[in-house]
Amino acid sequence: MNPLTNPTAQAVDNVLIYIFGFSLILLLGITAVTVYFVIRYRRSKCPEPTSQAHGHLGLEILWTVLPTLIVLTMFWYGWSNYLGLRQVPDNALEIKATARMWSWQFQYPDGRRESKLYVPVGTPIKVIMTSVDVLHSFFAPAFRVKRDTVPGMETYVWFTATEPGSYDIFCAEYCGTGHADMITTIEALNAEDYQQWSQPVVSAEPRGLTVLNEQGCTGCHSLDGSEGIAPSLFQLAGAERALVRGDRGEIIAIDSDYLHRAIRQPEIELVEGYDPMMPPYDEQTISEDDLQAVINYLMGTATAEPKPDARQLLEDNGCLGCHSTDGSLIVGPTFKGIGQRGVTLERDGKTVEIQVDADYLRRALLKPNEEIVQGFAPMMPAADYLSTAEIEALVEYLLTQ
Amino acid sequence: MSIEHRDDTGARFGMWLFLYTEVILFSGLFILYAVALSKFPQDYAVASHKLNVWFGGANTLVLLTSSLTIALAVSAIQMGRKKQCLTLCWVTIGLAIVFLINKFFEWSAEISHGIYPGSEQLAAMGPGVTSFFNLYYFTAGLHGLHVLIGASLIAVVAVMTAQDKVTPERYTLLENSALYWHLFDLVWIFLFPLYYLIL
Amino acid sequence: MKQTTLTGFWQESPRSGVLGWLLSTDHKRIGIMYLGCIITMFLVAVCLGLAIRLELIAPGPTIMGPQTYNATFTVHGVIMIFLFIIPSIPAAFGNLLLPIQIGARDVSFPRLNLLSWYFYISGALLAVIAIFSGGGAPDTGWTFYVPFSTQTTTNVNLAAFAAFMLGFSSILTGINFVTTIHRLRAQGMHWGRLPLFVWTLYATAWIQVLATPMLGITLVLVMLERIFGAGLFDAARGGDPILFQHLFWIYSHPAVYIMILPGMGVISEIIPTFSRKPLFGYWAMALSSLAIAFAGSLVWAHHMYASGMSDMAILIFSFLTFIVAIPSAIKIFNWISTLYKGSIQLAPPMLHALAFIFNFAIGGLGGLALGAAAADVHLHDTTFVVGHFHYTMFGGTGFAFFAALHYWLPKFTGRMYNHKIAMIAWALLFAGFNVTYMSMQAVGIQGMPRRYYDYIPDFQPLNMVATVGSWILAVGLILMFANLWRGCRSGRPVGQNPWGAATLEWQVPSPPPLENFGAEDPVVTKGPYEYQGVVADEY
Amino acid sequence: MTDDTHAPVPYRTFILIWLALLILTAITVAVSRVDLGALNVWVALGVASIKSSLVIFFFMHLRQESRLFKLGLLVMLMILAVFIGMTFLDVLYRGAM
Repeated sequence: MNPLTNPTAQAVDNVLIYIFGFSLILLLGITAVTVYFVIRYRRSKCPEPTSQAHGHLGLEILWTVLPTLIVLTMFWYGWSNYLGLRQVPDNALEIKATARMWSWQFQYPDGRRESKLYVPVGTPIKVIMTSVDVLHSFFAPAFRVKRDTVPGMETYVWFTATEPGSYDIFCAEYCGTGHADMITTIEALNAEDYQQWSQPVVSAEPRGLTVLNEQGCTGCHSLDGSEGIAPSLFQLAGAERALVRGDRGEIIAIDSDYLHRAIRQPEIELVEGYDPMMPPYDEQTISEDDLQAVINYLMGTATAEPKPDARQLLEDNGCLGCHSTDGSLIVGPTFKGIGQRGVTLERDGKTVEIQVDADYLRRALLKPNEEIVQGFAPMMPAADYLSTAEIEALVEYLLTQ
Repeated sequence: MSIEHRDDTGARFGMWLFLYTEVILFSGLFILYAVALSKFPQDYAVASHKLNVWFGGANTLVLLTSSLTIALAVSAIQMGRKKQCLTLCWVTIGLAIVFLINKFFEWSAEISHGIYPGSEQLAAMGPGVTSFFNLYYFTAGLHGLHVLIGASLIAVVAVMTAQDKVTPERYTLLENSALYWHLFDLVWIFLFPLYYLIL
Repeated sequence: MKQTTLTGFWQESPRSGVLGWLLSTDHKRIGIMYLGCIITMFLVAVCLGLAIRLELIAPGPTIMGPQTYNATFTVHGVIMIFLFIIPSIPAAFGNLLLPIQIGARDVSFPRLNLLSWYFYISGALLAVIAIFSGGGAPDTGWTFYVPFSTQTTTNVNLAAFAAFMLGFSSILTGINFVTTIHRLRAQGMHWGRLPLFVWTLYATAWIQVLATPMLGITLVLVMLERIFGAGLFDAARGGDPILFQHLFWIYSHPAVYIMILPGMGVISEIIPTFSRKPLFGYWAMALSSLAIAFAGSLVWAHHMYASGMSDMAILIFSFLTFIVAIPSAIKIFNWISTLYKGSIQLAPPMLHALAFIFNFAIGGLGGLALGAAAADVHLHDTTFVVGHFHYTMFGGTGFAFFAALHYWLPKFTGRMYNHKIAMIAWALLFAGFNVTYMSMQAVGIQGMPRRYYDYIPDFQPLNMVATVGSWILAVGLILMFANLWRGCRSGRPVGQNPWGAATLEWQVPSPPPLENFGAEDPVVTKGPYEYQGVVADEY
Repeated sequence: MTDDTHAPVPYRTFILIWLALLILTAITVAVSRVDLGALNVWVALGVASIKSSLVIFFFMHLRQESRLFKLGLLVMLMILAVFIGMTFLDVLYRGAM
């Protein structure tokens, strides 16, 4: 174990020593008296009992009051030291932590993200935590701190590292298959090293790899082909994988589209033999640019020509003024779920029902008023001023909404 | 058993104990309700207005009346008026059916408006309203289920009364069924203002 | 043993053959059926427990994969809690003994009693089916915490439904016992003459009635959430995941008193008998049972100090947790005082009872560390908690169950087991138990979280010791059950009172006849622990 | 056993209780139309409690039962209050201290 000179560990240890000390004395006392009685009053020596006492009020009061006093001191000591664990020193450095199955992500005030918690020695650290899927728990035994991370809620712990070193962080709240592997470390650096670490690095590392590490992907997916709880990311380009989609299985060759879907909506298609446990990564978590970088890294392709950013196009061209992305109704139909739904159209005075596909979306962009979704007015301007690449980007984007 | 042991007070006491367990069962849902109400007071008022007070009020009347008729039925059998007792039992069951039919219309109206657990329209109304309707459906659903069980119980006892298995000397079975029935009147007494009448 | 050699209620029944058992409303037959099922379930769960320990002998995979491991500890927990320890003493020994001890011919609602056994057996079957069907054995842990339990693809619904059924069975038993104790006491059996075992069953029965429904509704909500996506605990839909933990522990903390109180009752019977001395502080013992039952209902959230709950709640719940320790301490002091100036015979039941006091003291004292807010922050969700829990539940209730088997089986079979072997088995159990769980507590203090399939190398030495301890424990269990089984089949016949005890069950033949007492109802004239003039039968 | 049955309650009593319940229901509905702020819920609960005690003591014959029954009800209500009240120790103070 690591040396424990830090304030939180000392607060907890004092209580532990106090309670365990009392407990040991009581246990030894109880055991010694019992053993003595059993030997002293054994039947071979005392064939009949020498007392028929039914009780003694004074004794009952004594051993009601005495334990009460003892446990109340324990309670008070435990509570007052607990308060110390909750009151964060004013100068604390605040770091956000996000827990997910089964990795940690720490975000620094300057936006930098890491999967390990780098901290300067001597500065109090406040870790503000939340979870994106199920309950986890941030447990750093060396600092004696632990707190659950709860979806939809923020919790915190604080600690100060007093000596440089590497300290374990465990997940202490059961969270599924990878629970025991949801381990990372607190890297306590002395002032000099921390200064150096916190400099913005000009990384030679490809952006995609950085993102994979930052997001904790490598906690489950190996990069070297070794098997883990999730498929390895080794040599993906063009590799064939057996997928299960709903009840159907099929074999596909991995391409960028597939990777895109597999990260944004991992629960839809599963690699055969694996459980649907990967959380979806939305745009707040990995921006479209970063995602592209990851895909490029995994596919081994360079970023020759940047693909048009469809989301940006939607904003720049005012599409979002009429079409919501969250399912609410503005003027036109919402984009939410547009790629998966069937629509009823009015075309040439007739009503037809179709499933939305790429073809339909192209038509709807370029000649919007020839087919109108039932219940809406024919008022959308045609987007025929966009380039083919841009149209294709939009179609591709919308299909995945 | 060779020796018939009869203990009517014991049987009633056992029934009361069972009723306690039912109250605690519902209290789980009421705890959820209370917590959510303290979290989203505004949303709860908004959501409550979407429920139809007339349906709820009518059902309150129906349940209170059915509670009266079953209580009268117990008095009737005690006084040896078997025929009256039977009539009152059947009226109670009739009222239970009215209650359920009423519930059916109320729910189908709401479901047709897209208000049901897991619906997208509900999800769009925000977490407070969603939680109100989720709780409403599960509490009222559980209550409805118990009404169904209670009515069946009374039907069985009524048949036994007709066959003279429940008599003025031996009517604990009817009394216990009545106790069960009153309990769901009690639950509704709380359910009605909490779900239909929040301002 | 041929069936014909067993007399009493084993033979007397309105129906013969298997139906005579399956349709019997005799409390003793129902008790025996419970006992058989419970011991079977116990052995199944012990095997799973041994598998868990074996997996943990070294870091990394040894005998199973992580998913299997998670399912194993879940099923171990569900079976041990819901199918073994909750019904162990109340349903099995309570049914066997409660009516006889208060001088009644049966419980208040014999048919309800049989029904509750059917609920138990259906729950057991569903639990077993849940392991082998659907999306695989449940992997949520026995606590079914949301949101994990609503998201996992394994067969949680069926397991939760099984637990729901078992809860119902427990409620019916509770209703039956409360009513029986109030209504069916024999003439002269006033409250001051109730054996302590009956007092603890009474306190337990109230918890069963008032707390179990909360588990029922909680599990129903988890099922609804999985089936309809109700979102009652989903933060995005206005729910609160921590609220689930409140509802769950509102039942499950009092439930540990359902598990331990009857064990304390058993110990309170055995210690006076083998000291030939009245139980010291009868009323303190009786009232402390009720106090534990009541105060035990006020402390559920001490399982949640790290959950993100408010600090105000931690303050109050921590305070109350320490208060609930006091009645347990009173009990221990009174048991020891009963030994003072007695005439102590170290028969097998007595050895188990003394082991109970030692183990339970460790478990209880460990509970103090967990009740203190600051200390719990470090110990929560580590193997220290698992060790603590097993000290109270296995070292406590488990040993009380073994004590009860050794104490009362001769009564209900009319035959005695081999004492020497029983003592060797006891020594193995006691040693193996302490080695296993003391190591687990120690490695927990070092910081090893619970439910870990894999661990860092620092934790290995103690884990290895714990695994070796579990093997000693297993040998002790095999020896003990084999000895008891042989004793029941072909042991020496015993008279009606082999231990020289003073409660009513020892004043009827072994095994007791149908309806327990002859034509005349018993009239009680003295307390349960007055041994003057009571002579033990030779065997 | 003589203590096992109780005298039948006359129809008149039950009908009066029923009328009282109807009036109380009308009062709840009426009060709910007046904005009393947070008090609304408490008034509704108060009236519901009165209604339920009428049902419990008269319709359910608790008035005629022995002390044991009343004590049992009291214990249950106390436990219920504990369950609900102590849960609020957490809910109300989250993020406060």
